[in-house]
Amino acid sequence: MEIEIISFGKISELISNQKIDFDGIADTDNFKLHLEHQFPALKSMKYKLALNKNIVQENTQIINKATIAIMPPFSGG
Amino acid sequence: MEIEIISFGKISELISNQKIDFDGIADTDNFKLHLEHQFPALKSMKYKLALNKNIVQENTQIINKATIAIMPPFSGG
Amino acid sequence: MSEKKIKNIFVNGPITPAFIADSIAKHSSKTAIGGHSIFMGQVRKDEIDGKFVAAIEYTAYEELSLEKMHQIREAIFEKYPLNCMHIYHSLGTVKTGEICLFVFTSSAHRKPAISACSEVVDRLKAELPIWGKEIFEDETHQWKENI
Amino acid sequence: MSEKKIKNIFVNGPITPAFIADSIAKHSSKTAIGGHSIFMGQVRKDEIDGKFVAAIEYTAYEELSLEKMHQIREAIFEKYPLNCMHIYHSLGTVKTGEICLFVFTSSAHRKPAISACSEVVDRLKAELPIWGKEIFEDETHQWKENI
Repeated sequence: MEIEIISFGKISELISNQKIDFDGIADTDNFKLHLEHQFPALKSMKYKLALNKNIVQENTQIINKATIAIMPPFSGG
Repeated sequence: MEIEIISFGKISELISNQKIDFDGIADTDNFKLHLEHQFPALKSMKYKLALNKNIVQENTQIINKATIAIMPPFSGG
Repeated sequence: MSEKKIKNIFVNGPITPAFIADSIAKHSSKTAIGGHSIFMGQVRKDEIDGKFVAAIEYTAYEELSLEKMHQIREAIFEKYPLNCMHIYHSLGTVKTGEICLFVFTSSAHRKPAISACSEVVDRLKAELPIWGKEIFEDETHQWKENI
Repeated sequence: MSEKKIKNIFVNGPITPAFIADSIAKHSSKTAIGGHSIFMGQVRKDEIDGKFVAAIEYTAYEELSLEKMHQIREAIFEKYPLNCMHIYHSLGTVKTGEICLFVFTSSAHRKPAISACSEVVDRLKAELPIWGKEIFEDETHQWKENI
């Protein structure tokens, strides 16, 4: 399964945009576990995910070729 | 007793600016009675007075050489 | 009455976009400001009994207006942490589509500027002795009334 | 999703007073409008641990921002009787004293324009995936957080 990761703001300094290829990541909760395991600094940061340009409000299934954005709190305006 | 009358807005079409000279007008309530007697059309109009640049909120004594403004509802902005 | 000098708010004729831009540009050196709120009144081409408004002609009891505005200004500065407040109102003829009122407030964070701007507009309309005469296209007129 | 076309809101660098003036001037032909409300965000020269902010560098998840903004725009038009709504946000570097956000709403009477403008600013700050990086005078930085 291929997932494209894009990151923004403060988190872009920690995780660069990348394509990852792995199995066993069925949903966004799973993805977060994997991500925080790989980047422990994330655990203490506030962030939201967007799956294919939809902000993730509850655990959502991930399908192949998904794009997942990792977004710290917004600070526009 | 000399009173200077200035009028604004719609009321300026009814009462022109003028100096009047009369006795027996001791206060603003009295002045209104006199005014509405002289200009009966005023009775059906909403207006406020300003005595020497102070908006009249309650009956106020008029002293000689006063300036009284007759002001219909404001419509600035 | 405070000692502060009473500012003039009246301009002859319409308030131009260039004037507003100039006013905005002057604030770029005021680097404590984070938010600006502006209200502009524009003359509407209202239809009344089949006739269209072509312009509004404004007159005011100027001295009393300026004194009232001064009181409002002081009350608003007391109530909100503002960096700046600028107010301009037209006198004379302002055609439909032109701007007759410009209220401009600034503060470090947005909320005081927004609340102050709105409150100034409300109080100005209710408390300043200013009158608008709506001139129709056929040169007849009626006196405007704020709702 | 509505069929309406998604408008761009992003401009590169600061929003200039001349741009704002031009935007205001374009409304003089819209003679049903009686009130305009504007909010402008300006970059503050904040002091943090003895260092001064020199600029904010804005980045955004542009596609998601525009989609969100489109939804907000539709909701606001549904809620208030507006004639116009224009929104611009900077991307890239905006120096202290320069303008990074411009929200402009217009309606026949003042209250809808004022309420809509304020609500758009609140929602935009809370809901649009935009990030500001505060660049200090010594070229270090910190990521801005909206309070």
